[in-house]
Amino acid sequence: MSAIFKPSANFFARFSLVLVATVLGGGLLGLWGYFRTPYAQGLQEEIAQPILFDHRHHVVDDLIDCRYCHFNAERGASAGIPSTEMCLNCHAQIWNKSPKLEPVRRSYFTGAPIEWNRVHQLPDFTYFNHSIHVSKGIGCVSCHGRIDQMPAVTKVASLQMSWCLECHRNPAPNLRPRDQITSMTWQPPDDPAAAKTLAADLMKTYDVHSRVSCTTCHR
Amino acid sequence: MTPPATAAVPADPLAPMPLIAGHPSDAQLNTELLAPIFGPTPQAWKMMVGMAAMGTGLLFLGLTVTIARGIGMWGNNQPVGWAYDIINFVWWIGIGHAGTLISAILLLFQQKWRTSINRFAEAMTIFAVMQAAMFPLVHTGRPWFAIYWLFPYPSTMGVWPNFKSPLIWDVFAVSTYFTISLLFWYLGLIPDLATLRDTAKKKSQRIAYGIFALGWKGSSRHWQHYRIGYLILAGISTPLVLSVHSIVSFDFAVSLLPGWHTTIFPPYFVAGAVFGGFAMVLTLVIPARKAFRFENVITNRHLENMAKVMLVTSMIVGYGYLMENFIAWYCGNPYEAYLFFKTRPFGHYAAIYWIMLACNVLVPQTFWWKKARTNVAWLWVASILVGLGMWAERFVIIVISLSRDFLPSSWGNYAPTWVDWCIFVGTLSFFSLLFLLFLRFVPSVAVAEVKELNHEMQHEKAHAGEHA
Amino acid sequence: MPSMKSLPVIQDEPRAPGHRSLWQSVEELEARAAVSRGEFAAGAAEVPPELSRRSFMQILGASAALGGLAACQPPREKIVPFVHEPPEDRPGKRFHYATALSFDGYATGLLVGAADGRPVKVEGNPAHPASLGASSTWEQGALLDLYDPERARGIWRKGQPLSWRGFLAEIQQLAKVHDADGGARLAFLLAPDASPTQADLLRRIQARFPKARFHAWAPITEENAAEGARIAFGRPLDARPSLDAARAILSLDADFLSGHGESLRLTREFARHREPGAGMNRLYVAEPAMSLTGANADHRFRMRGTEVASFARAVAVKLGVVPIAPALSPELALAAKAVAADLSANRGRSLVLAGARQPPAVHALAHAMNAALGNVGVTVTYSRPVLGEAAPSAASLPALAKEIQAGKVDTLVITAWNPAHAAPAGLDFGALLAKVPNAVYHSIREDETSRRCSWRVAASHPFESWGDGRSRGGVASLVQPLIAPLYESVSTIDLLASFLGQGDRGAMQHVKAYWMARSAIDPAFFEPQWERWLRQGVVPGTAEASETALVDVAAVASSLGRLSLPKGDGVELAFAPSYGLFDGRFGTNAWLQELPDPITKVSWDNAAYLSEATAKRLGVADGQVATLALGNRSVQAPLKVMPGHADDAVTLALGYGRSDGSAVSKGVGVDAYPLRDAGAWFAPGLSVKAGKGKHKFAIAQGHFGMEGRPLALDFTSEKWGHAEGGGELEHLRGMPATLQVPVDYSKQEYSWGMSVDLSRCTGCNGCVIACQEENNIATVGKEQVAKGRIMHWIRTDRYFSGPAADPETITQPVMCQQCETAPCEYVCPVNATVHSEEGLNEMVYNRCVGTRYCSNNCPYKVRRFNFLNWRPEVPNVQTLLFNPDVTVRSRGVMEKCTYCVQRIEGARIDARAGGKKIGFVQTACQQACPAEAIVFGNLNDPQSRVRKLHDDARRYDLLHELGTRPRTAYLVKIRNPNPELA
Amino acid sequence: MSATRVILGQYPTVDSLYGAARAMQAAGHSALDFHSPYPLPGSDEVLRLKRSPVPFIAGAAAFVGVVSAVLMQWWMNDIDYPLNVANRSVVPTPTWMPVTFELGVLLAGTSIFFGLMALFRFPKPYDPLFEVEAFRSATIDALWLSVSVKADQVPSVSDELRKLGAAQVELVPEEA
Repeated sequence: MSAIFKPSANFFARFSLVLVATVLGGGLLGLWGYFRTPYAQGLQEEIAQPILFDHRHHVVDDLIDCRYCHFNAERGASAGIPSTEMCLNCHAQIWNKSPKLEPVRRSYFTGAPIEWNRVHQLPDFTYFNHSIHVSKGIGCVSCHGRIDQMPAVTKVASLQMSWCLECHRNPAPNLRPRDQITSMTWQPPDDPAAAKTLAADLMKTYDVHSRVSCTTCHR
Repeated sequence: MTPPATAAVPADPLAPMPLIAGHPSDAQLNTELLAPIFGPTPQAWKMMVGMAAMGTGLLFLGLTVTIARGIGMWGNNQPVGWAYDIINFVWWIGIGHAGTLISAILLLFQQKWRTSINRFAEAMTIFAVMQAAMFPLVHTGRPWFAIYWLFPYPSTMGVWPNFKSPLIWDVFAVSTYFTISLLFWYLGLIPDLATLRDTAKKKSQRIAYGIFALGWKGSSRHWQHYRIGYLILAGISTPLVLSVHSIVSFDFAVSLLPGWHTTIFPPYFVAGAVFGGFAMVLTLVIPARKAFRFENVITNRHLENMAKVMLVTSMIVGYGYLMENFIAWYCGNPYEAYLFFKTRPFGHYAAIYWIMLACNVLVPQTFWWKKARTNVAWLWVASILVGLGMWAERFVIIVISLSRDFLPSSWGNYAPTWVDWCIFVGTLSFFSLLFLLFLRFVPSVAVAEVKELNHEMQHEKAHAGEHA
Repeated sequence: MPSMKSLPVIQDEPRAPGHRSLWQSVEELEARAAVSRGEFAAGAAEVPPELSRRSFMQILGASAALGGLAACQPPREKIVPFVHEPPEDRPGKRFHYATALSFDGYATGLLVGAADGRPVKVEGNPAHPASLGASSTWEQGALLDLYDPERARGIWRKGQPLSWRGFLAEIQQLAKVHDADGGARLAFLLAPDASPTQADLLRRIQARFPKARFHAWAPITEENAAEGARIAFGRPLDARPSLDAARAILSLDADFLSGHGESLRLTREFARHREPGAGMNRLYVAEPAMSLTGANADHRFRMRGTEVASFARAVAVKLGVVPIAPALSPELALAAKAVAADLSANRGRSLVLAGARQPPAVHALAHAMNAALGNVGVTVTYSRPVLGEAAPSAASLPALAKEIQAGKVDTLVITAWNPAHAAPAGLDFGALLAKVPNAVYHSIREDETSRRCSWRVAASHPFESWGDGRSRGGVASLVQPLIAPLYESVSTIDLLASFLGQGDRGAMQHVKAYWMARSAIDPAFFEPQWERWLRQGVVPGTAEASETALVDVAAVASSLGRLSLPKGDGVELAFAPSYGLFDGRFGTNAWLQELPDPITKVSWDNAAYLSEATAKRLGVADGQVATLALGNRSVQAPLKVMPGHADDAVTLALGYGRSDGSAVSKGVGVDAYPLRDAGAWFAPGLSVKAGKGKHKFAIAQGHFGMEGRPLALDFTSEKWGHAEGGGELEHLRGMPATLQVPVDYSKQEYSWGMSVDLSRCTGCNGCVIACQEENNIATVGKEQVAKGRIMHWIRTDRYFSGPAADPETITQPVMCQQCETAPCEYVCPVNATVHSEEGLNEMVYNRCVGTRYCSNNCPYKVRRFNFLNWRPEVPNVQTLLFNPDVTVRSRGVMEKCTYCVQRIEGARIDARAGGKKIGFVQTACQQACPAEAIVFGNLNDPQSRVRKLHDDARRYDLLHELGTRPRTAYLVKIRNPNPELA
Repeated sequence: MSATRVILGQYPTVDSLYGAARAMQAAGHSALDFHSPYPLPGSDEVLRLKRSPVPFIAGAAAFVGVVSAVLMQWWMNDIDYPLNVANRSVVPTPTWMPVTFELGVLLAGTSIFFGLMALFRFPKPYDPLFEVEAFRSATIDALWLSVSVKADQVPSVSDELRKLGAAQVELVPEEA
């Protein structure tokens, strides 16, 4: 027997070749896919908060406008997280004995701030400003989703750069009248033509520009 | 009855030395050329490998420190943003070129003398490019992002590389060059690996070489495709070589810095590369052929031819220097003039400039004389000097130009740090390490090709005999 | 709890004054800052402390995937909201508060910008006469001091910590003891301060302790000026120059363009009249070492400091003020003649200024000359001294020392800066302090003095405390805190009040009470008044009225007679305040340590400056370490040849060579105090012996010549006159030939541009520190500066021309030129630097991989690379310093000037959110510049100032022939030499 | 129909090798091949081989490379995210050339290598020929002729090969 390899060697040789190819190709494809999965983007991830705050209740049942607590959304870079004081504006009167609100009262009297867990987190080198978006007619729901249906706030938009760019390149479809900014249910007219015209004159009336210069967001 | 042609009749001095001494049979050639692999491990080899390995340690020390602490561990500064990193890059990539040139271009020109040295040259190319390819990555401030953004994958940002930048061209050029050189080399190796597989006695060797031989059986149906494929690969490697160093030269030519902004760069860089590359081949081949007794395959004629090539390329390089200075004077641009007539010859780094001129222009002039071309010792010294000179040339181009640019207020000098030296010495050692391993485990001369050549020559001789 | 209401200048809607307990919010802010853990954090250390290990691991496993993950998934942050919303809190919004910073007694009005309740940027207060909206390196630098983690904290007695209450109790005890003998054994060593409230407190303390002694002391005083006035007018008066009307100015060693007090106003007035035309002024300077003012002179006469008097006298003789002419070198005599002629030609529009270093007689002579020239009332006015009693005197320290020696002092309260370090030669004040049973040292930092004092009281930073102050000329400003004390510390007012048993009343109450009493307004109506003053930053009607004063020429003459003239040709040592550290009080400030000297560009060092000729004569060389000896005292100092330095003289800057203070100040440079007699400025008979070893300077600009390149251009006024509209500049501006189709920016609403007027720029470096503060620019330390890795985005290039012995100087601020065809852009492989629609050359830090190709290809070399991580770990408190609107760059990233794009975008958002157009945007450098040399704005607005300047006849582009089409235009410098001296 | 077997004959010279091959072809055996340590001049004609497809493969790959390079650069820099880079023109064809060229070469080169592998059916570490101990000389110094014939013809052909001057003749064992 002179041959150094068995006939089966041929199969193994080719099989290993195929294996390498699939691993490489599949790996790249998998990576591409992975970053487009809700998991990688951290979507639909319920984030535990120190207090069981339920937006559904406050928005739907109590019909509190977003801007009552997030009062800074219209005039500042960040929408602002309400201070303990603000919670107690109401909860000094109602539910002021509720054990659920104990942490709030503790914070108020000890002066130790409540530490919430951030849900919508941009890299620190990305400068997002709420006021300009709100004033140009971008609704809360466009980025934050149906807060009014969330027991605990979860991220609904990837917040990846390509996602931001979609709208920055072509804002029109995402515009809405200013008085509908905080509406969770507003929809553009069903008739596409009407929607187009509405978008068009919102662009005009609010003087909306498409801004894709790097320094718009990175400084 | 005529007297036999005796030694009394002097041998024709102009008759070229043979490319293969004697009339060895294929079997003889086989044993001779594969001796380094099947013979016992030489002590010297072990020692050299040990030293090279230690030097390679320095390389990884240097890189680790750099990546952990930052580019600041080097001497680079404002205004000298590039220094040893890019010098070494250009120098190594240049050395690589001779390999492809010898194996590809000489093949196309049917230069038979190439056969005995092309394997060396190709190996040298690959190892040199491996050194070079390291720098475009590690010279960046944040290599981990460099990888990611040059190949913007998985591309969730929607931002792409800038194809106007010569650095991107570099990335494509160098990676292509490395891939093609590797394939070219391996393709050439396959028949020899098969030979090894069939010559080897030890089962382990037979298996090892058997795997890499991929099942080559010298079938003529294979040889048909193989030859044409090999030829085309050589064909495309030739413009590839030229393109790669042209693109490397664009890194500088495309900028507006005095001393970089020079139209003659592409041809002058390519010539310089070939020049330095051939020098490196000599530096490696001369000891190797001595150690492994390849004198009758790598004959003095090979060395002489290489010396001739070096002479020519050195003249081209010299012309490049001349033109640079002429244009600097002729265009009347004060910034150019200052650099070429003040900074380079008399400035802070004048010594390096003069070393460059001496090694790259003067030393090769000795090759006008056959004595110098055939004096192996001198060839070796000269080749090393040329290597030094080419390194100095890159220093002159990169560091000196950067250190004296437009605004005198921002002028500044550069001094290498220990990390710079570690990395430079490290690449030299790593290169030697790879090369030593190559000599021991891979046929360092293309056995099949030598046999073919041998066959042809004996064939010719036979015919010559008929006509006589 | 005392109300700590600070009131912002700019208020969008009237808001009921609320109470804010800043202590709380500070912690919250620290928490906020501390949570940023991005790979770049805005307003926080960009890299967590465990950098090396962390990033190293990351690198080892570096791959596309990891890189991607790291880039898009930072660890989850916390959000820490307020418990009680402060009244004017608007997350991310910038509020400006008017306050003032007193410096050796004189206040400069400031607007300090606070983001999220922490001061992050200092600007000048346009309403304040000493600032006019500008600010100097020192005011800017004060912010870094505020957040200095090495600040003193708490109150200590003999190494035991004391609570504030405990301290008050102790002081009560002490006070009672001293009551017994009317304070005979009580003494105060005070820093000069014109604060009315403080003066009031001192009066009351004096009332309680009639026998107590009050010494005002500082290393650098202006006694000579005061004494000079006394000679000339018979009573002390402050002279207040005004350059607006001055056409011919003679400075007798007066560096009026730098230093504290009014340099900002004077710089502005001076610069405003440096444009070609009838109104252009002409400046003559006589001085030993080249000063900032000398560098801007049209004619500079170099002479030893003691020779200035003779020169002044020669001029005075020509003006017929005094008789006997002194012996002078022929060229100086000629100069004096020409100067005198020019001065008298500009009667009533000229000005003679004497420097603080000159003896009283010279000041007196200056007064006399001004009087003779009819300048009084036009270019100079006189008023009652603002400091008065609080004026520092060099003699006070030796006097106090005697008392201590005699054991006459049991309690010594020190608010003066570091007497143990800055005490005159031969007086070991530190040792004496150890003798005083109760030496109470009130300082913002532990230093040489605090080590020797039995009591150490940490001082609050001016931005943390209530108070008031007065500018030169007397305009009063209120000092309001922007943030609660970061460390347990005490304000001067609280400290002094404690000697009246009122230490717990709160500084604000003292200040308010004083002003209520002074304003004599019905308390009911005082509050709105008070708030207006707080918002405006100045208290109206507090300026000192100018007085008429007649010069006693005879007295002046006789004082000149008594003046001892320099004998022999020995080498003379001159002391000078350092441009970075003044008398040393800024030694712990890394910004000011790294700031290159405006003339020699030496950073992190002082040196013995001398002229080339002198160096030759003494057989010493530049960079050599030499022994400078005066009699038996000596110091080792590195020598530096300074172009334009007077011969036979050596100048050594004060303020360096600290043995203590902080890691920043220790061992930097040479301490000059051991050579200096009390208040002395010039010392004859210096011996210079070359020692061993060469000193390695960290010099930011090594090469001083322009090599004949058209970089920083200047014309003489008459040459400019002939240049009809700058025809000679045509080839240096306009659209260069190009193959590219130029991008059309004219359609854009805005296209940003800048102009730099070299005629106005004095090279004071104010812009450099302002930029550093605005843009979170790191300091790198001496070694790195020496390596050529200084990070300043804007630098002031300084070139010499003409003879090295006596060169002409020109300074040129260079920042990113925002080229339209930027060479840096097309070479970047990752598109990290590209153009915006409005023509800005953008730098995207988070995109940058650091190939440094852009920097190599930048002809202006304005890009800066983070070669290392300049901030391995930032103490939490220092993260409060960061400007939250600017990304903090990490290691391996290129950075550069962006025309303060964060300000542009901020203004855009504010404007467009309200449907308005972008109004007035200032870059940080422009805002700080006292000379108004830098102008920024919209080139597409034909009305904008920058547009007009771009079309100015003096406009040219730097390196125009490269075709980079910079957005920054330069205006050529015009010199105004005296034809007679040409 | 019985299985085919492969017979190997080793010949001292190229001429004798070719002679044998021609004879075999004359005898109607077309499934011939040579095995030699180096390419034999003229073997293609003797074996009547078709033109090799390798050049075509390379050309096609090069074309694909060039086209994809141009599309990639054009789409990335001018369609998907057009940026004003130093005021350079929007479609900067000259700056495309380097990458375009390199990508063309890269694809051509790799396709040649992998094309050859495909043509050779490599990797194929096992081949029945390797069972023949003497055949090892095929990559060292010997010239072999391989003929595949019907099993029943084996003896006759073997004799034939010897007659044609084979130094030795080997029968390749059947694939196990």
